[in-house]
Formats: sequence, structure tokens, C-alpha cells
Amino acid sequence: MKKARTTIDVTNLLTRAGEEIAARVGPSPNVPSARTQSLGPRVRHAKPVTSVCPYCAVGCSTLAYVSDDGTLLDVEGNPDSPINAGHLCPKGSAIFGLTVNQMRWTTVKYRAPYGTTWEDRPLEWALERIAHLVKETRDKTFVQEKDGKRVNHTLGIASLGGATFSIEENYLLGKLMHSLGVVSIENQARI
Amino acid sequence: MSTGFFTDTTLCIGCKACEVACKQWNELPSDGFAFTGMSYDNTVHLSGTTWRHVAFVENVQMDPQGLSDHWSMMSDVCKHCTHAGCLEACPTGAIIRNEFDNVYIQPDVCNGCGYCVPSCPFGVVDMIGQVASNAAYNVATLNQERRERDETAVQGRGGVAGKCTLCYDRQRDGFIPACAKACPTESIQFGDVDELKARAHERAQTLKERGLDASLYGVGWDSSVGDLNAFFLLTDRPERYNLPPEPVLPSTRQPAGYGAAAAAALVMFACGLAIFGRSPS
Amino acid sequence: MPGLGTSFGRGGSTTFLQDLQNADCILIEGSNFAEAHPVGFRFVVKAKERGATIIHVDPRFTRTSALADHYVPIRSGTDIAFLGGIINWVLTNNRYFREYVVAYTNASSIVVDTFKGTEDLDGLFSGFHGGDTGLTAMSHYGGAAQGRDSIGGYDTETWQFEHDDGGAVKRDDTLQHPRCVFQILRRHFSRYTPEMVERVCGTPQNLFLLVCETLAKNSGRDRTTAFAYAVGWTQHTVGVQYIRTAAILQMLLGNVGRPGGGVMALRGHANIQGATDIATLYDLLPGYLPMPSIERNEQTLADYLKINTKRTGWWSNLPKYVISQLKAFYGDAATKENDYCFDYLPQLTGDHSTIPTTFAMKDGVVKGYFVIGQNPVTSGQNTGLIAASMDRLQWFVNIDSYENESSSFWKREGADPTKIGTECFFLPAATVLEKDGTMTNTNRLLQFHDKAVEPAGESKSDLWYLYELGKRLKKLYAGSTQPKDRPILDMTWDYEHENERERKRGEPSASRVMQEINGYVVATGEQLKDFTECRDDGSTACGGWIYSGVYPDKNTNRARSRKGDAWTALEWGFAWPSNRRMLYNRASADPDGKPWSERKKYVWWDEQAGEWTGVDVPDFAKTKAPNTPATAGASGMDAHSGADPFIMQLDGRAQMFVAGPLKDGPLPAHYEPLASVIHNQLYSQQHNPSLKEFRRRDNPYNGSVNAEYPYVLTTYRITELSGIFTRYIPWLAELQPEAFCEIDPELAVQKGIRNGEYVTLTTAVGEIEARALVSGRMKPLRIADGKRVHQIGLPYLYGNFGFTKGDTSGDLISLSMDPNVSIHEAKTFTCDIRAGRRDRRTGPLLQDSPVPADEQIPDGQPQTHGIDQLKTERT
Amino acid sequence: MSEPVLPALPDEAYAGAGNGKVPQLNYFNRPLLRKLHWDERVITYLFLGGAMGGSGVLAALAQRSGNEPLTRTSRYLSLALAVACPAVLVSHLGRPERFHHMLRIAKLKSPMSMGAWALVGFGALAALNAGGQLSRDGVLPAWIRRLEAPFGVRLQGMLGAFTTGYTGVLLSATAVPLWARGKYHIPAASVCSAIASACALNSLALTRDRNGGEAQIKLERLEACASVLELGLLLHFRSHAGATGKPMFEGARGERLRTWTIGAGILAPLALNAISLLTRNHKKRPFVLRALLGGALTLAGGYIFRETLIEAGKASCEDPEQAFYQSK
Repeated sequence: MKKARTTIDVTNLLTRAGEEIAARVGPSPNVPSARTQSLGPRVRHAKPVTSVCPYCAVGCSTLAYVSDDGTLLDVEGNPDSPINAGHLCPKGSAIFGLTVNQMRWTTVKYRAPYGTTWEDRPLEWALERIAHLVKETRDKTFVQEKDGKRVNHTLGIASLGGATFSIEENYLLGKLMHSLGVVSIENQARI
Repeated sequence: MSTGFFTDTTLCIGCKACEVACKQWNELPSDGFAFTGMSYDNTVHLSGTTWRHVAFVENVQMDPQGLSDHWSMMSDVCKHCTHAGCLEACPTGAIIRNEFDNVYIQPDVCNGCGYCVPSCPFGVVDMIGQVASNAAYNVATLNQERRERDETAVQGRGGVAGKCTLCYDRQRDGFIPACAKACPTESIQFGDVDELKARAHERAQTLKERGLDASLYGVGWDSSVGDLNAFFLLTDRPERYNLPPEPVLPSTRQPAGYGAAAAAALVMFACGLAIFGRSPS
Repeated sequence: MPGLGTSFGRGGSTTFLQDLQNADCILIEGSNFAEAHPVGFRFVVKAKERGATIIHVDPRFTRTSALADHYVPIRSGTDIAFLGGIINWVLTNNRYFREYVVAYTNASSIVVDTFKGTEDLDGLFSGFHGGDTGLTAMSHYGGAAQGRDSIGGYDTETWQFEHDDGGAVKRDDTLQHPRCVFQILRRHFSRYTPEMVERVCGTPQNLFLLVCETLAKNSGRDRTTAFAYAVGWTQHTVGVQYIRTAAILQMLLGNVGRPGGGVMALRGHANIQGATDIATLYDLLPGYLPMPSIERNEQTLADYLKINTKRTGWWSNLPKYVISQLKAFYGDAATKENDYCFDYLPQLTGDHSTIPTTFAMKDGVVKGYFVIGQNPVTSGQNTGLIAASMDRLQWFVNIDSYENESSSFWKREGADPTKIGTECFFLPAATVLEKDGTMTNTNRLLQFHDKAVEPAGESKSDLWYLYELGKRLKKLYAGSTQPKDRPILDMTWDYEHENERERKRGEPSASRVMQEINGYVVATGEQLKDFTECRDDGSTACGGWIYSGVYPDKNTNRARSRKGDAWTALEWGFAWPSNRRMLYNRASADPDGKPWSERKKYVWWDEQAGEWTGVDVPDFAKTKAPNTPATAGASGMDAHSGADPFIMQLDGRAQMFVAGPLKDGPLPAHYEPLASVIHNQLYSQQHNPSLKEFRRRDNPYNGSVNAEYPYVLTTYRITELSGIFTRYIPWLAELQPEAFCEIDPELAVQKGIRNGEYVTLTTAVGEIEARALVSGRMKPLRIADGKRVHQIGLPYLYGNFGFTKGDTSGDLISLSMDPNVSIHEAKTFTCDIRAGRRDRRTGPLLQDSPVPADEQIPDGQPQTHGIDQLKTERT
Repeated sequence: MSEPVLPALPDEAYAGAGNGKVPQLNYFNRPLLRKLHWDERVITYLFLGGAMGGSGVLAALAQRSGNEPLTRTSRYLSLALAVACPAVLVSHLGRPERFHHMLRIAKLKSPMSMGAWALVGFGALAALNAGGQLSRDGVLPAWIRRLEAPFGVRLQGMLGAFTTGYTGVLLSATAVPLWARGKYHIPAASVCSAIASACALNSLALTRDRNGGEAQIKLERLEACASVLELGLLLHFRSHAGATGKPMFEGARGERLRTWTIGAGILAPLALNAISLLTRNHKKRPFVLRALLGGALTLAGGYIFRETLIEAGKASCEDPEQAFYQSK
């Protein structure tokens, strides 16, 4: 019995070896590596999140594949969209590089008057400083009347918003600025 | 089944989405930033890290009516030949024919001998330079860790051969290749090669009826590389797109080579025997 | 969008991208469709595959031309002459769609006898007094006001219709009356002959006639033609009138509101449409409600409503929308007694759009500046001036994801930071993948994008910053008793996020903002189903009425719905208004409510069901039968019959002749661009008399027909790039690595320019360098008197930051404005060119020089161009 | 209105922008094939590998003729080169640490794969035979001698012959126009050049051996045969290759080939050895100086031949026209 098993093993071993050699010797042997055998898309277990392309106004729907640990793996077109049916232009195909990019600035920066460089500052400090500047400027430049007519505005503050600015952001910006009395509220939409 | 690309140049708008989608999915670095003045083409050629390349062929007269003007664009890619020169040349077996009948370079096997490069009659395969030594801006969007962990096509510092994988990894899960998926006008079509060929013949026919001089490149032709799994519909001479009109499979020259070498060796042996002779003992 | 607004009623694309595939012919003009909107272009390709004829009219042979059936060269800045020529051809050859024209347009309306047109006044319309331009804010986005006051140097008294006693417009359906719009149109365009088109546009006659024939052949009962345009038509000193001309042509051909027809407006950026709908434009409140202005004397709510509410048509509902909006802004503080806090809204005192603001900044009026996701120092014009103006700010806040030319304006070439006193902040912004939000695409489609990943590093969403700033300001002003501070304290500001984790991060809820925009019943807090539920008694709150319906109840955000199909896809996203994909689609049926033809059926009257039905949501009262007569003297919608498809308009019809409020005439007339190479061949009036200029030493002009600047220059975007973001992405940067300009071989030889080498372009404002791309795709044109015109193409996308570098075209363009929307003229101007690189900028530019007080204009206000004296010039 | 007549423009006006007026054979006249990245390390290998194979052949001949001195040097040289060659090869790999992947498979269709295995086999036998020689020379214990068999030496000779030729096949079985054109000539010439180099090298090694004279003279004769055949092949290749041969036979590179490979590497040694070649005197030992000079020149010529082959191949890749229409 024991004996038999070993003999089986031996023959088995030999046939295996034989097969191996047969597979590896020939006019053009085709031997996939372990990596190749287990190859698969990196988004295999990722969660697709529907988003919209931030470039032109065609409004291509995109899928952002996110891994369990929350890292972005890939961004591509959403095949269900009646607009782009999964297709994207070069800019859209590069959205990944827009979010994941070593050149991106992800800290609050401050340049003091007459300064020659940017320096990092705490978010809290910057926001407090900005809020104060807004109040100060508004209070200094607020006009209640002009040639006997109520105007309740300030020309001392202006804002210019981009066009990847979402609707919600436009709405809040408008609401806030109008309430401050700011009238020079502009957007890429005109530019 | 064998899968492949049908690239219809008459639908190409030269947007280069294929180039970018490919680089994004395969995590390839940029090849640098040089203005060429070659129409809108600053990529110039396929490379180890550029697996789709859009060629811009200007046929414009100085005719203000512009009636005779053409500006044709074509997205070039690895042809995934039926008989692939690179595959036959590869001494390590890094280049294989996978279950989809595509020619695939296993980045973990390739040791960078470089023999596949001159063995491709289409000038597709190329060595991937020392990526790590590239200026940071070429790799600004790439994940160093994944490269180090050998999870990407350009592994670690590079030094291997690279070309289109026909998104082997995606096909494994039934995703279509990145370039074909991105292509806005469906100039790049992916699918079963036989279906694609049928579609291509039909398309060529319709275009001929519309008076266009359309021809298929890499289908049912007399070439030792056999039909191409990635074939093209062209409206101009292949040379204008930098495609060889009659590619030759390099290995077809081996018999001649070995024969000549053997003959020479025999002559040498003969001379040797004559000169040295046999030992008296 | 006043072009579309005044013509049809709404400032939005009349059709949608997917529908282009049903067109029998597509005319692409003023747009490089394939390059600027590649994915949208796939529907053009689909149409072509289905046998449609694609025509591309453009100064350059582009990637769009490459796919088109016919490429038609044109001198940039002459589209009104070109389209006017087609209108003339259509009228003289009787190729217009008569039933449509008579029933659905105001061609039959009779104009007052005091009206005089450009034929009588050699390029002017009656009522020009050359006075100051007054406000841009003339509800020009298809909005409300009856513009009868003095605007753009014109008094529009004489641009009105004759009304009968019932107040209805007098008509002549035979179109024979000498003063009916149709006959006025005939006279107005009579001189736009094919010969004239060739003289002005340089378009060979045979090509021009080919276009005319193709358009006419593909319009009518059974066929439709679509027009597609983009900023190639808007960025001109007569931009609005370009679109008006196209609109008139589409009315004549009967292509509006029908499948495969319409005017496709291609917006350049993801949320341009959204930013005009829920406006962050100085002269608009959300929903195209005009900002109150002292020039129209809108001091009280009553005045405001009186001036802006229309008697007939949909805008008769304006009070509901205004009051609901004030309730949304100021909540309980807004009561009937205090006019719903109407006086919290600031009043306009002039043109506060971005260009005047720039001059105000230069002159020290503006002290603090927020720039959010925008890069004026490269994408603006006379960018040297913009940067110089920012030098004079006290503080500057930039919210962006990458360092850019604006955030670091003080680093620019030739500037000395140690002399720039501006206090600068850079706040890192989350990208689109890192935040929730909604964007409105080019065909008014709202799509919500979910947050996919956490913002990188310290980055925050723009919404977070605004919300935070609002909260801090409320704190700072807390306890103030001054009336001027009430708005901030009373402003509703409650957008706590539903999600615990996000709330901890202080992230506001985009959904709750959208719910407020959609509107709700004040008492119950229930969402409004539709804007028809808005009330003018303060019982409803609605932030932006046109979007009402997107959030019908607290759990349904229709902008998130994701069920697609190949055509109208009504379950994919939400299109304003009320999810209508094609506007004015009532016009897809004949006056009796039957489809014009089987092939082109879209929305029609279902006799049995007694309602309008079809593949889209009818843009019409669902149960208003086609044979419903208009009630004489009635107000509101009753003034419209069941056969009046353009419900926003006073008379329910498309407006060929616009009785105000456009500032440069009720009809389009060709004027040469501000910087042009020839004299106006049509009139002795060289430029749009109403266009706005800034005659200051820091904003010099090339001048018209100036031998120093003999070449036409046009700017555009290329597929591979789109501003600062893309310049930082290696994959894109390598595709277009350096600034270049396109030159025709003939000019190249004349100037000794070699392909691929550097050239320097100069204008009165500045000089830039770029690589030369010599190509036969650029064609020298032959225009009036055999004059040869060379056009140079220059992509505008470059700057000093990122991987792909180059000078910005903005350095070449002087600031001027269209009178209606204050848009600049960047699509056509003149320049000189020479081989070789420019000198490095060391010293200050002329833009840096301070402007003496006497040259300054208060608050940066512009001047009207006025009447040209070309008669004397031309001998 | 008639169309404006345009002035004739110089071609450079259209440079870059492919204009119908300027017929462009291909795509902006850019090369079709990718640039070869093989450098001097590959050239060195081709040279040394040839000498190694040749030495193997000589070892077999020496064994058969019982020529002791030559047997010794040829075996030692074979081993030395069998160690050097793989080292050079590995150093040129993009991923040297993966050199052993060459032995993952044996691919008959890949000359490089075949070569790799030949190298391995040759190395093993060279070690075996050199070991035997060492023990005969008293360096190693006597039992080792038993491992060597006459068959082993013959096999080493055959593998050696293969290594002299396969490099030529390796080159000609590519898309490089020049190499493809020389599918007969290059392999054959490689063999000859390899034998010649081996003869020169062994002859040089024998100059210190008191009894090496006879072997040296025989080597000179064999070298002469190889050189003459190589010369013939090169001349015929030149006429046969025509335009394709430009990069190899014209310009500076052609000059270099003529001066060194043909002039110094083939003709000079033939001239130097002329006397002894013509006289039938086998015993007379050649002057040391002459032997050294002739050997050195032959080796130099051999190296330059390989170098020219590779460099000309690179240049030939640059020519799209040749790449488009390469011979079947």
C-alpha cells in the first residue's frame, strides 16, 4: 500500500515533469506566468460611483471606481448614459489625473503683502482672517443711498466664479453675496 | 474566440481620447513634452509607454474652396498579428498568445533583451526606458507603490518591452479595452474578430458606394504575418499612415540563415580537417 | 443667451444633443464641434451615417471640417452677413415654410410707422441718440422686462408693434402689409446678396449657394435642419445678433421645436447653463429674474413687479417667483408687511459685469476679490490689465486645486512682488469627484454627481467654504442693530448634512440646498411638485423657480435618476423646465395639433384623451386644445390660443422682429468687428453703434482698418486642453505641449516663418510668442475688391503654470463689450506677426501705468461706441 | 468671380503640414521601425561569442589531430570565453536579475533562445574539457580526467560551430532592412569571421608555447581560408544589397569597414603570412612580432565587422522606404 502510493507519486511526478518539459520545449512554447494566470482588472472589487465630467457642457456621465479603503482606482465613462454611452474625450478620460496628481495643492497657502513666496497656514486662521477682511471692507465701502435712491450695496468686494462650480455652490454664493450687498458677482458664464 | 480592434479612420475625429484612456487605465507615464509641428500629432509614434497613437494626415490644397481637402486621422495600435514577429523572437516566453488570441507581453517575465523590438515589422514594440529616472512631471499621475509592487504594466523602474495588451486584464472580466470604450465616435470598435471583419467589409462597401476610396488593411491579405487582429479601414495609401504595405514575418528568413551558416561551417570544418589532419597515433 | 431668449422665450438651447441624430442636415457655425465637444459630436456622426448632410462654416479647416460633407471658409466676424445672405436667398426664392411662418412667428405682426431700419438710415435703426448705454440688466435672458427705456444709445419707442383696442398685436396673415415684419425683413436683408456675401465673408459664391440650397432642401414638413453654435458666435461685439440671425433663419425654415431641428447652443463648460439659470451674474437673480436697479427705479417691490411683470404670456407669473425666492432667501423675516425683505437686495447702479469690475479694481474701487475655480489672468482679455488691477487689491482669495496664473499673479513675468501689497489666500478645493453637487449641461439637463472619494489633504468643497464663510459672518455681525446688517442675520443658512460623518467635517448638504432651490410650502415644509405651485402670498418658498420639480419630495432627487434610453431619455436626470427635453415642442405639430409629417412626429394632440402627448413632456398646457381661441383682452396664458407654441412670449410666437429689449436693434445687421481689416461693405456704420468701449490708456485699441495690424486673428480651444487643470495632467500636456498658432503657407513664406519655429504676434495691447504650425488648412481669403485676407488661428489655453506652457492669447485682446450681455470680443481681432521670439518682459507694461483721474470712468463704466463717420473716410 | 491664382510656394512652406502638393512617401518621413537600443555590449558579445565558438571548433580539430599545444589553449580559451560571454550578455539586459528567464523555455523559432541554450551547453562541456586538460596539466587531481570523453569534445565543437553562426541568423531574422537583405551573407560571414578570430586568438596564445609553432602555422592557414571566404561574402553582399546596403558600405561606416575589416583584418594578415602560406615548411616557427601583429589586426577587423553590422542596422531602421518594401 505504502509502496504503491510512492510508486504512484513517482510516476505522477515523472508524467508531470514530462508535461512541463513538453510545454516548455517546442517551436514556440506558450507558458503563462503565475501573475498572468491570476490577472484581472484592478477595479474587480471596486465600487463604481456615478459622477459627471467637469469639462465641457455635454455632461458626460462617469463612473469613479473606488476601492474598499476609499482610494480612487479608475475613472471611465458611464455606459448607461444616453449622452455619452460610456464614451469620453481625452480630457474626460484624464479626470483621474485631475484628482490624483502630485502637482496638486492640498494645503491652505498665504502670501503676505509684499511677500515673495507662498507659505502654509492653518485653515482656521485663514478663514477667520478672510471673514474679518470681508466684514471690514464691507463696513468701509457699504453705500446705503445714491442720488437720493436706496442702493444698499458695496462695490468694494467682487467675486468671480468658475463654471465647474455646481448649482448649489452658485446658489449659496449668490445668496451670501447679495445679502452682503455685493453686486459685482460674475461667472465664467459671461466670460 | 479571438478578439481584436476594427479601427475605422473615416469616423476618427483625432481627439486622442484613445491615447489618454489607454495611459490612464494602464498607468503609463507621458513620453515628454515636445512640439513637433507635425499637424496635430505630438506623439509621433507608438512607444513602450504609448500604446495608442493618432496620426494626422493632411491632404489640403491651397484651394480656397477647400472642396478637395481631406484631413484624415487614424488611431494606430499594436496589430496583434496572427503570426507575430515579436512573439516568435522572444527568448524568455514573456510574449505569449493569450486565450483571446491577443499577443501579450508578460511584464513580470520579460528581462529586457530587446530582441522583439527589431522583430516587429510594424515598429510597434519598444523598450520602456528607466521610468523611475524620468522627470517627476512625466509620472505626476502615477502610483509609485503599485509600480513597485509590480502591479502595473510598467513595473518598477521599467527596463522591459512594452506595447498594447488589448487590455487583457479588462477582458478577463468582460470589460472592453479602454481605448475602444472611450472613443467618442466609435472609430475604434472592439469585439470578435470575425464579426468585426464582416462589419468592416460592409462598411467599406457603403463607403465605396458613397464614392470614397476605402480599403481594409490587414484583412485577407497575402502577408506572412497573416491577418491582423487589430485591422484598419483606410482611405489613403498605407504608407501615408506609416503602415508597411507588405509586412514580412522575420522568422521566414531563418531557414536561409541557418542553411548559409551551416554551409559556411562545413566549409570551415573541411578546411580545418584538411589543414590539421588526423593524429598519427 | 438673449439671442435665443428674445427670439423664442428662454435662454437655453431649444433642442438636446441626442436629437441631433434625427437631423437631415446640420449646420455647424461658430463652433468647432468635434474638437470642443467631441462626445456630443458623436450624434452628428450618427446623423451623417443616417444620410444627413453636415456643413461646417469656419475660418479654419478643423477636425470638425474633416468630418463634414462641406467645409465653407469664412472671414471670422462676418457670420451675420453670411446668415443674412441665406435669409435673403430664402425670401427671394420663396423657400420658407409658409404655414409655420404664418402660424408660429410674428412675421405677420405690423410694426408702428415711425420705425426706420438700416436701409433707411445706412446702418442705424430709428431712435439712436448715442446716449449712455445704461444697464445691461434688461432681463435679456428671455426674461421679463418690457425694455422701453433708453438703452444702448437707442430709444426703442419706434421698435414696437401696432396694437388693436383689445391690446392684441395687429396682424396681416397674407404677409403683404408693407409694415408687417415679413416685408420689413425682405427690405432689411435685400442687400445681403451672394455677391455681397463673397465681398464681406470671402466665401466663394458657389459654396454659399450650395449651403443655401442644402438648408432649404432639408427643411419643411418632412425634413429638418439643426444649427449648432458655440462661443464662436457669442464672443463678438454683436454676439447676440449672430444668434438672432440664426434664429430668424430657423423660423423661416420652420425648424424650431421639431425633431432634428432647433438651435443647439454648445456651452463651453460643465455648468455654464446652470450658472446662468441659478445666476451668479451681477444682473440676474436665480430663474432669470432681473436684479433691481436704480436706473429702472425699482426701489420698492411694487415698482419692481410693475416694471417686470408682463401682462400676457408666462412671465405674467413673475410675482410668484420673486416673492417665493425672497422667502427662500430670508425665511420668516420676509413678510408681506416688509415687502418680503425686497429692500435687502442690493440695487444695481450700472454695469457691474467682470470687465467694468476690472477697471473699477484698477481705479481702486474694488478692495477685495474672490476668484473661485476661475483663472482670469489667462482666460480673460487684456490679461496684463487684469493682473495689474489685482496688484491694487487689498486682499485676494483664490479657491482652486492647483497653483495658477491668477492665484500667483504677483509672480508674473516682469512684476516685482515686493511692490505688490495684495494679501493673498489660496484655499485648496475639492475636485468634482470629491464632492456632491449638480451641474446643468448644455441642453438644460441637471445631473447630480455623487462624492466618490474624500478630498485630498486639507481640500474642501467650494460649498464648504461658502457655508463656513456665511456662518462666520453671521457670527461677526451677531447682535448688530444696523439695518444694513439685517440681510446677513436674517438670511436662512441651515444646510446641516444628513450624514453624521459629513456633519462632523462641517460639510453642508448639497441636497438640502437643491431642495431649497426646488422650493417648498412654508407652512408644511413639503417640497413643491412644480413651479406652478409657487404663490405670491408668501406661502411658498422657491430659490429658483425654473428648477422647481427637480426635488418633488424630500426623498426624490430627479437629477440623480439614471434610467437612460437612446433618445429623449426622460428618466435620465431632469431638464428644466418640468423635464421638457425639447423646448417649444408644441411646434412639432401643425396648428391643428397633427404632426407636420409622420417622419417628424414628436408631440401631438390626442383627440380621444383630450391632451397633448408624444415622446417628450409637452412644452404647453397639457389639456389646452389646439383650437382653443385666444381670449381678447385677457391677461396671462389666456391671451394665447391653442396654436401659440412659444408660451414665454407676449404673443406666444417666435419673434423675428424683437420689440426691445435688445440694445442694438430689433433686427440683426452686419457690423465689422471692433478690430477689422476692411470697411463695412454694407453700411457706412462700421461698428455696432451700441457696443461698449473703454477708451483709456491702459486699454488701447488696434483701431479699424489699421495697416499696422493687417491680419485677422481668431482664438479657440483645442480638444486636448481646457485651462489650468489640464495643463497639469501629463497625459494631456504631452498631446499639445506648447502654445502654437496656425498660419497659412502663403503668409508663412511672405514672413519667412518656418513650420515649428517661434513667431511673435503683436497688437496694440501687447505681444506674445507661439510656435508656428504652417498648414494649408488655413486659407487666405479673397474679399472686397480682391483684397487678400490672411487669418491666423491661436488657441487660448496656455499659461506659465503646468507642464504645457506658453503665452496666453488674452495678452493680445483689448477690452470691449457687446451691449446686451457685456461679453468681450475674443473671437476676431487683428494683429501683426513676425518670425522669432518676443523679448522677455522686464519693466512694467503699459497696463501697469496708473490712469489719471480725468481719464477714469466712475466704477469702471464703459462708453457707447456711437456713430461712425465712414462716409467721409471712404472716398 | 474667378478663384485667386496663388503664387508657387517653396516646399519648406509646407514642411510639417503634409500638403497634397508636396508628395510625401510616408508619414512626415518618420522612420517606420523603432530605434534599436543594442549597444557596444551586444557588439562585444557577438565578437567574443564568435571567438568562443571558433575555439570550440579548434578544440575538436586539435583533439583529432592530436595537437597538444592547440588542444590546451583552445580548451582554456573556450572556458574563459564561455564565462565572459554570458556576463556581457546579462549586463546588457533591461532587467539583468531576470537573466535566467532565458531558460524558462526552449523556443526553436527564436534564434536567441537557441543561442542561450547553446551557450549553456557549450559552457558545461567547455568546463568539463578544460577540467580534463587542467588535470592533465597536473593542476587538478587525475580522476577528473575520466569525466572527459572524445565525444564531449566533438559535441563542444558542434555547439561551437552553432554559436559562430546563430548570431548571424538572429540578425537576419528581424525586420531591419539591411540584416533582412543579408539573410544568406550575414550568417555565413559571421561563421567565417568567428573562425578567423578564434584562429588569431589561439595563435596569439600559442606564441608563448615553445612547441606551438606548428599549430600557429596551421592556424594561419585556416584563418586565411576563413578570411578569404568572408571577403568574398562581403563583396558579394555589397553588390547584392544595393541601396539597402548603403548604411553598411557607404559613408564613414563603409570607410571604416574597408579600412579595418577588409584592409587590416583580412588583407594585411594575408600579406604578412604570405611567405609561410606559400612555402610548404611546417616546422618553421613564425616570427613572434609577425604573429602578434597579424593576430591583433585580425581580431580588430573581426570586432569592427560586428560593430559595423549593428550600427548599420540601426541606421537602416531610420529609412522608412527600405522598411516598407523589405525583401520577403
